Amino acid sequence: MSARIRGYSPFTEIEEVGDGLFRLNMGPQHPISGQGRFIVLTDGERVFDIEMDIGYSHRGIEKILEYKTFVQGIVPVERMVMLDTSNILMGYVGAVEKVLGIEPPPRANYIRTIVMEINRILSHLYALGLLSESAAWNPAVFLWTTADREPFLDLLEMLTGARWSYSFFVPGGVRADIPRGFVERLRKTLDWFEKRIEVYEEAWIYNELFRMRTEGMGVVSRQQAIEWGLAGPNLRASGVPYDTRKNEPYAAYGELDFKIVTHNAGDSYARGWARVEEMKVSVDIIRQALDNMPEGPVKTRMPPRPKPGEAFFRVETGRGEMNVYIVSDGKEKPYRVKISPASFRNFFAIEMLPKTQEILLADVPVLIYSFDPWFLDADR
Amino acid sequence: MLSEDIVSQIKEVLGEAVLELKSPEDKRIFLKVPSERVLEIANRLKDEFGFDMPISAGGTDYPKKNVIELFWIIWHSEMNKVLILKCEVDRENPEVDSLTKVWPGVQKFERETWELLGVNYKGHPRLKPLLLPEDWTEGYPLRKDFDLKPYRSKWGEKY
Amino acid sequence: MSETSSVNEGRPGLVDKLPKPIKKLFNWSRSYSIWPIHFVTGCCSPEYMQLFGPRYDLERWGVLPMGSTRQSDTLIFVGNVSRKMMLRALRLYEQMPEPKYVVVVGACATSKGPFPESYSLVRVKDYMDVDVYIAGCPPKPEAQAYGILKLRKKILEGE
Amino acid sequence: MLNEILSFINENFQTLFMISVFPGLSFVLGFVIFAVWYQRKYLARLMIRMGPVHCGRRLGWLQLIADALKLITKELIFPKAANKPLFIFASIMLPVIPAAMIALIPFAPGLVIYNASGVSLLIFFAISTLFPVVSVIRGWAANNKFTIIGAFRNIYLDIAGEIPVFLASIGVMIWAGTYDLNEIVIQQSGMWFVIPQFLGFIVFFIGFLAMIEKVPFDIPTAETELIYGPNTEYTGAMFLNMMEADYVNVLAWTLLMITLYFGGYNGPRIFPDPIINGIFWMITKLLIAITIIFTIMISYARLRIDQAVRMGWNYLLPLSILNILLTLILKYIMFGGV
Repeated sequence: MSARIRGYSPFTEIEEVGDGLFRLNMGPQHPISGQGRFIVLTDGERVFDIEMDIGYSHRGIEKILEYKTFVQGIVPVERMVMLDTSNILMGYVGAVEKVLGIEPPPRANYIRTIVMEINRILSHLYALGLLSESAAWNPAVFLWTTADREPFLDLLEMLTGARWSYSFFVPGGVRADIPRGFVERLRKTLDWFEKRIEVYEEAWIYNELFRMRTEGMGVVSRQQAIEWGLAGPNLRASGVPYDTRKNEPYAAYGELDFKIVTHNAGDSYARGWARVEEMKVSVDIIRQALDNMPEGPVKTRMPPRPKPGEAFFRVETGRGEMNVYIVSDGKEKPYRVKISPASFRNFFAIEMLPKTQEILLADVPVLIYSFDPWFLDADR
Repeated sequence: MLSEDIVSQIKEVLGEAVLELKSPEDKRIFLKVPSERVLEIANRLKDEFGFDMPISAGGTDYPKKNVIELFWIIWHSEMNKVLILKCEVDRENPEVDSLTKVWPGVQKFERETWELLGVNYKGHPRLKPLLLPEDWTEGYPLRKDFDLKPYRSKWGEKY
Repeated sequence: MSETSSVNEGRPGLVDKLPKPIKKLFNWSRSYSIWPIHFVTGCCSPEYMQLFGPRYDLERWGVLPMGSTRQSDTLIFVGNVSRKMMLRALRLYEQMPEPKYVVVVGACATSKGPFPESYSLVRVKDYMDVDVYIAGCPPKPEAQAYGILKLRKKILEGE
Repeated sequence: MLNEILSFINENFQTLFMISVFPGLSFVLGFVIFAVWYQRKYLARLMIRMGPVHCGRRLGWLQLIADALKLITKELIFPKAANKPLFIFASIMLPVIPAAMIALIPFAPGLVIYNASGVSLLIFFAISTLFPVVSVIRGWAANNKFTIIGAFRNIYLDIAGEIPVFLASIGVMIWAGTYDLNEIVIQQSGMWFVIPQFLGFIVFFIGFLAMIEKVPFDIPTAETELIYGPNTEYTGAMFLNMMEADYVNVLAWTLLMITLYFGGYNGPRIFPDPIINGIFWMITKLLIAITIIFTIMISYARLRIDQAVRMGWNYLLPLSILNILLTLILKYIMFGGV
């Protein structure tokens, strides 16, 4: 197997295309590429086409899940997005609960909501940091966001015992109740974090040069956003008021009161702005969930086998709506799991945008990171 | 508009093309159609009913029935309903019309299904390997006869 | 997989020929100036990011991520490595100037970790010699920092 | 033979000292080491980090020595497609050009390496135009797409930046009535030229940021899209040279800015010896200036190349011409003649 791999080297397939055009290979090793590769067709400054090459971290999670029982499946699924594990896991667990026909107790729903909103904050902080870093090699805001993730990681470690991948949600509830002192500490952290959001707005979102770089660049209209199937804050920044938390409430979102952040511009700036606003909404949701938290058990018993059938479950992750489609044949293992993550949908817009408007080479990193890509969940 | 209403409307308009139509819960509509008429029905679903936003596509392999069941999942942005459009194709020679012209957003999902399940989408603009290595020759991983056992790393192996 | 000879066979540097005090000086300078390449392969990357963040701040030991292979000396595999990625990693490794080191972070890159059945993942040890393995899924930043310091110690001792 | 050498050294001791120690080679190298260390520490503090700590007992002061030693002992790689002679030539020449510019800067009364008989400012600009040329050679010789794009961005930026900078300093020349840097410094003992030449200073400062290629004008080495710009293919000691050239360039232009607008070595007398006093004020002003540059580095986004070029041609160039006119009018009103 490996001998064949060694003989094959497609890495520098850079050939001249047309008159004065050439392809520039960004990735998989490039300061901005992450685990993906962008093949940019350019004449030196103007970009004519971006081709996304993903799959560099493909693990075959959909296939692996067919070999695991419903509970065992938790471990591979949550490794799709480390920053956002609980939101991703909620998609899988929610679908499994639907197949099994069980409902988590209300207290579990509230705990889930809190953990998911903390994860959303982590995810948006990452998006904001990388957007700032891509507009300039200026890691200040990036490192501030890295620093500000730490208090939340500590809280999650206190609640679940791990920093990122905690397998905290199980079909039928959550693994454990809230520990002593958690609520007070969370409230304190939220108070502090609200002040930090103001700092970000002043330092970065209202920064004149940042606006020069992002405003009017990479505009996705409302019509295009729907046709291309964008997800999450990117969709809402184009003026589509869709938020799975509101439209198809799961966990405790149906009982809480919050607004959907939308922006009509649809440019890169709007996408960055939407994420900052959503962090404010998340803080608000966590506060409400803490106030309204009911008492009671946090877990119900889970039947070992489901009825044959299928379930389709949508969930709003940090990067947008993820949906899980499970087909069950009545055994303890799923017959087929189809996971459509948000990044996979958002990538399509990155490919389409240079064909519809003028993008320069310097805009490419800003454009890519305004969509907040995460290659691992696109690759699965 | 209630879910039952649109379900009965779909049944009325599409007529005998509907092989199976159910709405087990609010906001979900499962619709199964013959594979030859997928493109035509998709166009009508978009133009006449307004299902406009693609959110997923894929397929399931049924070796016992010798079919692959394909699905496209479409969201209705005004009514907030999800349509799961299904069709069955022959497992030996799976071929179906690509719906990228109707809903551009399914492009990547169809490409992925082509790669992992071996379904040939006619009229797809870019059927190239996406997730698997470029030198992949070992078959279609999501088919049921693809076994993971040879790949499994052994326990107790020295690292 | 015996035919996979590692690409970094024998790395005698220019330093080996020098007298001992100068060799020591150079080893000291190398140990305080580990520049890993900006290359992430998998899902330990958020934890890797925290490692360079304000709380753990690996730059205290002079570890500075570099954009280009030409200026870096350490290849750090952060998380799962697929076959597709491994081709690129080998290429990057060849482009790197001597002396160079390899660090493997996380269970996936060490032994496929939580995905033992995966048809796509590979283990780094099948392809190249590794200087330091760091266990965990994902390893905590303390563990990763400890691993990097182990590498530092190894360089300092001239291995 | 030996005697002749010794007598030569004796006769020309001051010149040799200036070339090799201060303000020549040792000072420039020392400044590069200090500036990189200072940048890493200072930026780290702004990012709530520590920066280098453990290398060297305190403050990580040996960090740059360790980096330099490591880079020297690393393997040198010449890409197959590269033009090897030019590749090496560029890496050697690049730090030399800004270092030659420093030879014209007066550090104290009489302390200037090359006294260019009254046209030192013009010679400064003449030498500075070589920098983009060699910079293009380094990108072109490496024969990598990233380096070539970086090299061409370098040309765009330097042309857009250097002309406003030159025109802005013509304002200073008119105000002072001389081309000589030493003369300009002496005339500033009463009032720094930043006050009468404020518009010119603003133009000069923005163009200056473009010339030293720091944020918001670090467009040639834009790391998020071009990895390292023209430097991408350089390894080991050659990369060290590139880094050095970068900071020597900063040093040369910062010294020119201080000399033209901030009174050069003038300052309140602290040390009895005027030479030491001059050096003290020069270095103090230099430190303040690089701190400001580093603070700008961390607070702003990078401009796109089209935005930067537009800024140079559409705003800076008319402003600098306006500045020349204003200077002429002001000088006519105040002194009754040019």
